[in-house]
Amino acid sequence: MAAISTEQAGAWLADYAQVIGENAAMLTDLDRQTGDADHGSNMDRGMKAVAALDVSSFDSPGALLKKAGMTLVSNVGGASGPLYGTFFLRFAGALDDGPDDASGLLGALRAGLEGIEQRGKAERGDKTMIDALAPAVEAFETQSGAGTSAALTAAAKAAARGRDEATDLIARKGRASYLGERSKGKQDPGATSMTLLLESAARTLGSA
Amino acid sequence: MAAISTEQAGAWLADYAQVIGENAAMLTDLDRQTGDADHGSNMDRGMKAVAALDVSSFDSPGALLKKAGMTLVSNVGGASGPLYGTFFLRFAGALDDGPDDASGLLGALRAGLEGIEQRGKAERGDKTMIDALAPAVEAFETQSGAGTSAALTAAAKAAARGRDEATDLIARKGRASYLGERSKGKQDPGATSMTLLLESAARTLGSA
Amino acid sequence: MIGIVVVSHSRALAEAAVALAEQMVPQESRPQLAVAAGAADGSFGTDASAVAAAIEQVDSPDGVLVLLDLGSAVMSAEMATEFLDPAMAEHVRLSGAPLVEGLVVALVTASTGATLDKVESEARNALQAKGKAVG
Amino acid sequence: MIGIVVVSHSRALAEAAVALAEQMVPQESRPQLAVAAGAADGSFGTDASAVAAAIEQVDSPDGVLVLLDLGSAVMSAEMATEFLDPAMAEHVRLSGAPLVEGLVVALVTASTGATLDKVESEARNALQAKGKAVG
Ligand SMILES: Nc1ncnc2c1ncn2[C@@H]1O[C@H](COP(=O)(O)OP(=O)(O)O)[C@@H](O)[C@H]1O
Ligand SMILES: Nc1ncnc2c1ncn2[C@@H]1O[C@H](COP(=O)(O)OP(=O)(O)O)[C@@H](O)[C@H]1O
Ligand SMILES: [Mg+2]
Ligand SMILES: [Mg+2]
Ligand SMILES: [Mg+2]
Ligand SMILES: [Mg+2]
Repeated sequence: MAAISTEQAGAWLADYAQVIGENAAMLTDLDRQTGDADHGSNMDRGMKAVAALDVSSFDSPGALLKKAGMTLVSNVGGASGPLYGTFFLRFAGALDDGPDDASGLLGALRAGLEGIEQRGKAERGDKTMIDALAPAVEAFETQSGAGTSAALTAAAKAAARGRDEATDLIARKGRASYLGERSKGKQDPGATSMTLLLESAARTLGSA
Repeated sequence: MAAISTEQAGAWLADYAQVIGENAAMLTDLDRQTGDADHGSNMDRGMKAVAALDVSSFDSPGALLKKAGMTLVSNVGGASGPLYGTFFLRFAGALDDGPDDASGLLGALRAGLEGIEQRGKAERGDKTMIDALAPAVEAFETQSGAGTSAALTAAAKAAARGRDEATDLIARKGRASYLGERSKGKQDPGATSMTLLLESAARTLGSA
Repeated sequence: MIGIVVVSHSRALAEAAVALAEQMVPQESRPQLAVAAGAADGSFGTDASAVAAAIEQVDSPDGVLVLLDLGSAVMSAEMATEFLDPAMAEHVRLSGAPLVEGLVVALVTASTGATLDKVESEARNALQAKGKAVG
Repeated sequence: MIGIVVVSHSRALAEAAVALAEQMVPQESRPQLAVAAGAADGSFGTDASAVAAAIEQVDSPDGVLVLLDLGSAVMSAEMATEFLDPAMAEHVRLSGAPLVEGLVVALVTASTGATLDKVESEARNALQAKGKAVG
């Protein structure tokens, strides 16, 4: 038994797919400011393909989430494809191998974060999705004694804060880095979609 | 009055167009060994367009040859387009401005050579068309006291010798230079077409 | 804003490179951009007259940056500058930047109103991002 | 002979670059070459699975050189190498070379049977010819 059930993982992905659909235009608008105006459509294409997976055909949350990662890799297209793809693949591996409590979820989140850092050769402060995910993992760890639900709520809040704090940074990775100084003051699309992912997790994995 | 008449210039171009047509496959075969297998078709396309010019509509040999140069520039496509284009443009300018004897033709040939050297940032020994043209200009100069006809015959012979001597060189300019050492032993297509141009001149401009 | 010209032996290549680069900059802030690519009959090649026409089309007092594919395109481009009005030719810069990577960076940088010098040097260093990523 | 893979966000760009480079080498002496470019639905993007499949398609004991367009293609390519059999991944080299200029040089050099090291270093220096020509 992993920290979450296959059904919970499926609910998370379904919720995120819906939220991405609702926010695709906004994400693409953000990417128009600092990139190539496709983050919303990239993520929406990817998550629609993920939402089409048959949850009942997977026998562990890890198997489902691995398939979701591979689906993102092949359908997103942009940098966010390998990044979110790596996140879910690493998350899935750690989840199936980990304990069935909040610490199992923490290990999975941390593995996902490390995967993105490695894949993107990026770190906190580069104005990327890491600036939302890294503080979220920290907050989850701090709150994990209070249970998964409280920890996820804290993580989602920390992600939003991290996303907002990154707005003032100069982008050092990805297309936005072409803008140099001019990326300052612009909200990062990847940090925004990452915050949505953690908010979605707080809604769907809270009872884990 | 220039060193050659408009009619002679026209005859030269017509003869060269025919010779290129007859040798296009051979030139392309040479270019297959060291380049991209298009020198014959490049030159043939260009010279067919030149042959279509109405010689009677030009009121000086320079005007005709300038138009021929521009026609090559726009129709040849490969490196030989700007190179032969520059040759004819510079040749034409020097011809109309020069004296009406062998020295006028020498000045035109020399201007053409310098144009190619400048355009190609190349010199003798780089295994290019210059290795045919440069010795030809020298031979023309040495023989110019004996009259245009003798000078052109000597120039054509020197060009052929230069073309053959270049075969043992390593290409330092153009696509053939990608081959490095392996260009050794291969006959240069541009030096070959340049030799044909001087042989054609010896046939058609001899009475100048 | 400077103008940009793409010179390539292949029209398909030039157009695909432009399409990729244009993704990076919203239409309303893009610099003027023209392509001179391929021989008249659609085969591979460059045409100095076409390059000159492309430069005239995007000419700006801020200058024109010319990106090129292979070494031999440089000959056509240099010849093109000799066809131009000398006053115009003076602010035309031929770039040794990588075609695709340089074009993306040049378009982004030019769209900010950067000088010709700045756009040129950014384009010339366009491989750095990839080099760092490859590690 | 090594194999060559072209990774690009644009299928049109990858195919045009390959067509230009293939001009330089007669068909019978060309190395194996595969393209992984564009998203599945034809829009711009890269796909790590497609990159892995392209590498497998041209794999050779002499190695595989992977040319890439923009920095973010590197992520897909690195992920692709993680999908491969580790023995295969070991002789796959991601190149920081300029896409178009590097591909031309890589194809010519690979066709001579040069080692992966040699092809890679020639491709990385592919801008020199143009740089010299631009002066
Ligand atoms: N090297 C990287 N490391 C971490 N995150 C990155 C990196 N490059 C880009 N990103 C994230 O990806 C987001 C852009 O995703 P997207 O627009 O889908 O891809 P692309 O930039 O290829 O069009 C950025 O906002 C940023 O958060
Ligand atoms: N930089 C140069 N200077 C002088 N001649 C050159 C130069 N580059 C190429 N050439 C000549 O041009 C010939 C090749 O012409 P062609 O095949 O028509 O052009 P391309 O190489 O563009 O396909 C070579 O054989 C050589 O003689
Ligand atoms: Mg984007
Ligand atoms: Mg994109
Ligand atoms: Mg050729
Ligand atoms: Mg050619």
